[in-house]
Amino acid sequence: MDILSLFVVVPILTMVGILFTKGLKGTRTVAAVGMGVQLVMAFNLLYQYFAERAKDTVSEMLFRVDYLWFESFNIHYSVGVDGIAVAMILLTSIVVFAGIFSSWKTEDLPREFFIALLLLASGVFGFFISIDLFTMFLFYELAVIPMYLLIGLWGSGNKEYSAMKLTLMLMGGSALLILGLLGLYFNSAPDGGALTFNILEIAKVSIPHDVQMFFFPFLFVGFGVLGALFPFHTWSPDGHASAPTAVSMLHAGVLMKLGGYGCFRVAMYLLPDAAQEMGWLFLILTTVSIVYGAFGAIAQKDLKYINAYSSVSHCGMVIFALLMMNKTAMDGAILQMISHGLMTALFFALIGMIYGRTHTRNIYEMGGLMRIMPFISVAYVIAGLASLGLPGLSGFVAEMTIFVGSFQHQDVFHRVCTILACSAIVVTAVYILRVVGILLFGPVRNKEFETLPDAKWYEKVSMVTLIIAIVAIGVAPLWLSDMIRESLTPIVDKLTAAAIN
Amino acid sequence: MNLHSFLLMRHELVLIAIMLIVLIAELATKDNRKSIIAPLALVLFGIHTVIGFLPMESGTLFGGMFNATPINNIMKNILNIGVLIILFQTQKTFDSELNRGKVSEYFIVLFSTLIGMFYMISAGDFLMFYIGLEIATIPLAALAAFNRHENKSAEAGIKLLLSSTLSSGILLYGLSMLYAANGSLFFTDLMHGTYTITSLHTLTLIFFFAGMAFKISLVPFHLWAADVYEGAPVNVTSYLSVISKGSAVFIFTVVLYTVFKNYAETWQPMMYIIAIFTMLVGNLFALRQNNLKRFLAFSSIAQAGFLLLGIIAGSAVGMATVIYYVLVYVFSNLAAFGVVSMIESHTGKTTISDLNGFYRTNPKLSLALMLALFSLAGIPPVAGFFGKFFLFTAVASVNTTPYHILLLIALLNTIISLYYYLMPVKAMFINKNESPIAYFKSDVFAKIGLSISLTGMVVVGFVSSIYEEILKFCFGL
Amino acid sequence: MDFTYTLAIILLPLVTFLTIGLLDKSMPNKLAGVLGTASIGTSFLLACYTAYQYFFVYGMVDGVYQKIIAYHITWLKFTDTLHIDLGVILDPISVMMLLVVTTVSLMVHIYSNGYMHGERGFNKFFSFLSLFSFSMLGLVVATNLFQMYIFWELVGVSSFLLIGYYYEKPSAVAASKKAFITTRFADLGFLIGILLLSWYTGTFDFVQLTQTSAIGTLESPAIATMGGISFMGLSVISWALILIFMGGAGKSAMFPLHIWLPDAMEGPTPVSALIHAATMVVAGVFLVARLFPIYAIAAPDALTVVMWVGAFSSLFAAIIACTQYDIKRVLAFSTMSQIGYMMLALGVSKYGGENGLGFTASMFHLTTHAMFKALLFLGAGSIIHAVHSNSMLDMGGLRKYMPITFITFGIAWLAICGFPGLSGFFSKDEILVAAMQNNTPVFIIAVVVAGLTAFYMSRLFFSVFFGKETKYHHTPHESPKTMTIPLMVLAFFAIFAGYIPFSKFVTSDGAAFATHFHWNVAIPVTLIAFIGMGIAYVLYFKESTIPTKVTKALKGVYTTIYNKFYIDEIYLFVTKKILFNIVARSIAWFDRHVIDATMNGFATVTNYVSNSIKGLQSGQVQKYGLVFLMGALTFALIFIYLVTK
Amino acid sequence: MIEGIELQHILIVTTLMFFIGVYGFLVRRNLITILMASELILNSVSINFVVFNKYLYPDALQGYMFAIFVIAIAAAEAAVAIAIIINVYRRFKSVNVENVHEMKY
Repeated sequence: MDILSLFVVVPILTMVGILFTKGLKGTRTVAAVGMGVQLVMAFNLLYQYFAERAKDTVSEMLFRVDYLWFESFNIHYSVGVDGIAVAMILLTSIVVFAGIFSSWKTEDLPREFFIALLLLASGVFGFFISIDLFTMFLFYELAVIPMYLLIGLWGSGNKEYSAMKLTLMLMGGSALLILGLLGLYFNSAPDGGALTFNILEIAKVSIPHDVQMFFFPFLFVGFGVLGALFPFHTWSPDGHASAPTAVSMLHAGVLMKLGGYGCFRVAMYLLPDAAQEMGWLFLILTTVSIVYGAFGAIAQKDLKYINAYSSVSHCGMVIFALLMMNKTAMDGAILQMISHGLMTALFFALIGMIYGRTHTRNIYEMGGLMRIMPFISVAYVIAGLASLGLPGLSGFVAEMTIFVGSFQHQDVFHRVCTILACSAIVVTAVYILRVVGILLFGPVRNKEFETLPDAKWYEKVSMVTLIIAIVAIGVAPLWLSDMIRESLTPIVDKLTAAAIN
Repeated sequence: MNLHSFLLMRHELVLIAIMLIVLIAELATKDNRKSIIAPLALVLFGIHTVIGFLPMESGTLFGGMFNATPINNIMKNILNIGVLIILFQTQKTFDSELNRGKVSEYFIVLFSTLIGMFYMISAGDFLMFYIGLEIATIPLAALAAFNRHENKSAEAGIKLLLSSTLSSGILLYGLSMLYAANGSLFFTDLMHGTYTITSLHTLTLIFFFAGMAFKISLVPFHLWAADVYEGAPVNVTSYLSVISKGSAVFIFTVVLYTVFKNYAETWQPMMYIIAIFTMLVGNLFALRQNNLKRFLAFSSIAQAGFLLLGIIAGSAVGMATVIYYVLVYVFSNLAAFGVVSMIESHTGKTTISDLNGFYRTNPKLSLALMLALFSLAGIPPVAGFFGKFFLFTAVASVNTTPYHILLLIALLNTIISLYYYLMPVKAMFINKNESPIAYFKSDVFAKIGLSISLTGMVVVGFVSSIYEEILKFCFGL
Repeated sequence: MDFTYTLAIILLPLVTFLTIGLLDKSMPNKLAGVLGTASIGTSFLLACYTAYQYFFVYGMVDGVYQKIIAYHITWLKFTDTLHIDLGVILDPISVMMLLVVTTVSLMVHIYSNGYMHGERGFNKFFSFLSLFSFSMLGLVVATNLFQMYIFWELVGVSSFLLIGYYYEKPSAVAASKKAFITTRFADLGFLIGILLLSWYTGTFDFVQLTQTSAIGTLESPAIATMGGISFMGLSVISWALILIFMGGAGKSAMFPLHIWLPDAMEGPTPVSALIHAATMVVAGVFLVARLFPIYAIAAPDALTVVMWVGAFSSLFAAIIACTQYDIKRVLAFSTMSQIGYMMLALGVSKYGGENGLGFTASMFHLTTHAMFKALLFLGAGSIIHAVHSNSMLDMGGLRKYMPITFITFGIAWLAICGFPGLSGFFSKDEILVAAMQNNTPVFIIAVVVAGLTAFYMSRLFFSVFFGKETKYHHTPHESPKTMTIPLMVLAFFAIFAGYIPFSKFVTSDGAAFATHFHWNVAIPVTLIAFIGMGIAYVLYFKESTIPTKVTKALKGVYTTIYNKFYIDEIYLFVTKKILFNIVARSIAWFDRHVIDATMNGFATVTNYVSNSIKGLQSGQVQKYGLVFLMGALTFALIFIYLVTK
Repeated sequence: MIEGIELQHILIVTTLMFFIGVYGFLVRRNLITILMASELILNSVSINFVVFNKYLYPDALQGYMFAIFVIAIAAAEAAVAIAIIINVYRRFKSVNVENVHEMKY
């Protein structure tokens, strides 16, 4: 079993293990152990990757494994990772690990819950290691569908509606994807030869211009829906609001990243001309969603809604930076994915903990939590500061890379958009501090809250894991940023080549 | 033509033998021993199914009226598997007082329809085709009306019979025109005969199309389906929606790809329109249903629409994907019907809202039903995903804008279908219910049947060689 | 010479922050206090050593103080040329700032041991103090724009944390929020400025940016090109620098971004002394000084902006200060006014040699001001400590209760008023000279401000220590040693800091020059100062009714001034009413009721259609037959028609 | 080959028969009558086959064969139909097709 496939196999084995457990205790232990192993594996992968690169292996993807699957369609099970994928895998395993611990007290149908959660996880891992578009898509759907039950069954509030809406909108996205993918497939050999789903193969050929123009929107929007691209983001507020803690964490933290990842790995990498020509359109959309999401967050009262909108803003920034199509900006985009993944996961974990204690998410009903539950509150402040881009935390690194990178763009229009996007940092500060001010500081509004307990050990595990990651990236970003940068080379080269002609 | 060449007809012959054995058993057994007949039939048919997989050489009989090709053999085997599963699911229904008297009728009629389908599939000319078609259809009406004591059943029977009469009338009218135009009804003559396509041929094509569309229940020829499916006994419904439909799809594809090859520019646009309507109407009607059987009926109409996507491609790949999808569909739909029939036979509950909270009491069945529905909706990891994806691939393989648009419409339809396929899932898992269906222990036969279809649902997807095998024989048609 | 050890100056506070911060509760307060003080003390000593080494041993190379990069690492790569380095640069101003910051910080640490005694968040307070010291030190030694921006943000957040130290007090929370967001808004300008500058020059590095040739022109060619391109009447370089200055103006509370400073007084007094009087608020001045060569040579327009903003702010603040009653707010406005002074000094200055007098003066005033303003705040702190109130109305005749505070405060008072012989006198004098030489209107403003300063400071001093005999429900007592010792130390500096020959060390181009005393400026200004003090003496030394009369006399004007010209209200209107209520609310509404509604609309339409076509399935077998037939015939018609066509 | 009667004449007749059958199928209410109408359709078709065989391809037999089978099958169909109709009558106490619509929508 090769090092990459293990990332799919281990979650599945964990699920099987869970089948043999009884009750919450056993289940969560098994899940925690499995994901712990996953986390270790992720770090090992990182180490291996650096070792390989140290041997200056030049190939775009490492640890390649390739089995022929459907011969007649030339579908392979083909895996491999570059720096970006490694980074995403690392992110995923951290978030999942934290997620397991923050759903430590799932009383209702624990086995089913953890199995669904792990199914989602394995889908995400599979997506990141895939090179073959077919398997990539398979894992994509595999990751999306458990959301329905996870939200519908263990969610809160208007959960049935949200779950259905989320599932249908995301599936709508994947419907567009199928068209795009098949379009790619059938044009993957314009000058004869075997059609292929293999990304690296398709990247070699130059797809006819009009074909690119036709299929690019489908692919880009298809992934964009999951990446909360304005105006296809409306599943996100309701979805997050109704989802149980761990699911919000995974969804905002990891699943939404599939969108951004696909946008550049598939849409832009394989259809560079179209990307160059249509970029401006989506650039406007993303610029809107950055500012729009931030302002939207100001007016909310529900913690989860606030976060959902801030996610819209931050993920908008991801796609925004991708569309700048230069190394620095795209580097920033991926850093932003990771950083947003971590901090938003932390946010949702904390919101879950607070909700679990106060049974409300309306910030105006709470206040002065800092004195009652200092640990959680401090963590919340850290998350907030990360989100508004405080140096020393991951957010700053990502945003600055994005801004500097985007501003390097030769075109004035792009630079103007960048300045507009920059203005979001102020608005972000406003809504973050607003929440912190109302929620954590000030006098205790509700006297019943006086006696609420602070974080339990398992909650601390989940918080600390994420905080460590956030700080680590914030303090020493160079290794990560370099790893991503060098992996971006082929993509950026292709895009720049497209820009020239 | 020697005796040995009768082996080419082994499916049909074995089936006839089985029918006779069942008949004799009926005569030989006393009234209190009738309960052995059902298992007997099951065992015999099991043997028959196994025999079907034995290697065979291809050839033609009766001066080309009957031809046996590997691809036909595959089709028949697929149908056999389906029928076998249905037989497993059927066993339980003969414990009831009402049915005890008519065990052998049931099997004989059932098998005779199957024989009809076999002849239809391996027909070499339109006469054989027509005979097969009618043998397959008329007894079905009897089966639909099998529950003599039920209004709905009788209504289903009469509706099926009358509609089928009309459709076969029109089909025949078309055939007569074809005969007038070409003077021969042999497929080979029609294929290789050199003649200019006149509007007479087009008329023939359209009438033939209408006749088949009736069997496959394509819009606007589908209206009988929902009522009949709802009224007929649940196992007959599954038989109708899977086996009968499947066989029709097979022969339809074969005929279009061989006889009407040169008419492609006529039937492709026709199919284009019909496919869109079928998917839309099927989905839109399925949205509103609460009765499980009716719900599945409309879903199967929509599924037929998706099948057309494969046929329309007009290539070997298209045909392969169609056959493959039928196989997937057999397993998925029969799994769904299996669960439904279990629920009905144990509790008499037939609506989706009855399923509320079903998971809490019968988790295994709920999971099975969920997987089946996911497979129908085309969601991984079950086979439906592969089936649908390959159908879409077949359409996209034409690689021109109108077909991309068709694909897009189909894809949007999958979203609608996903919505209603999630409805029962929602009912079983999410909806709260004070008095859910109590836990019941389902009989061993039904369990076997269900497990066969579930394994099929998983295996067919992941084991690529199955598809490759089908594809191999689709070339040269 | 290896200056790597200077790294320790910055890192020590960081370590302290982490240790105290992480151990938090589990650490005894005393230990925390001692640890914090000790670490900053070490930093102070190291800073002194560094200063000695730099100024007297290694810094000067053939008559010019060099820019020494003591240490640097690449922290984050953007492009091949653009990368964030973290490092330590040593040049006159940074070394000077090191001294100032460590000194004041040390004093404040010592002082806080007494002042914060018995507070619940004692440890938290000290960890935050260390965090701030770390950030501030990192800021002053920044080797490039982006490092500066990083620490810029960090001081911002530590100031946020410290203002909001009493987090259960709504006003404190509001103030901290206000401070952070206002400065954040300013930083947006800073950031965009950086982006612009770096886009043209392709570097963040100060050394490269400010490298000047012998003939006093900038060597970076890119900047010249920026000068070429003009946008809306100003050259791009001017825009960039104005935007950068916006950041500075935000931190240094220049008009119109000053609104946060008065409210920031909600924080504990030592914090006000350290952050909002001596160190952080002068970061803006430091920023301009840091980029001074570019301002002076490439973007005179930007420098003019600096000058006028500075001049106006100083006057504006001075006027308001005359009317305030909250002792700390008076000091806050005076701080703002004094920083305005420094800004205008920079504004009137030129680059190089004698012409750089303004630059030197500004730096000089920065230092002296740090000393006496810190002293003033700490004094005020010990008064508040004794009286448990911020309002001057509750004070009076305190001199006999707390002599040490009285004396030290007095010294500071004289120093800021520019009493001859004290530090303030010299630095102010230089500024005024520079102003006079270059720009008369600004000079006049500066003189007026000098008078006003004398007046409101005296008003404060008299009404607190003399004035009416107030009845205290428990008699005030002198503060403990931990608080009085820093007062005395700072008093010492407040007196003697003025005697440092600044122009020998800190000049615009690093080359020393001689300043000679300008009696013609000093004497009139001193007289004006005395007049101001005199008026204050008349009004406030003894309890008198004149002030009330005066206020009555010019009612409208007075209230306007008292309410700080309603700037806050305007801001409140824009943010609350327009941005929050109109923009944000409407966007939220739009998202729910337009975009989301559209998405739901698809579902609704689908359902509607599915309901409206259900009649097709009528249950009548004959209708089915009809549809069947019609279908077949329609197709027949269509396609036969098509074929024949 | 019958003197004086062209293929067209017979075709007109069969076509009429066909559409009369269809008409009857669509408008008559009695199930038995509907069944008869459908028989009319089938018969028109079988006549078609015979006629085409006779007039166009006199030396072949396929048409005749087809006609015979059509008749046979029609008979079988009728048998089953009658059986079901009887059952319908038992259940609905009428053979009016309009009453047989329990299942709709």
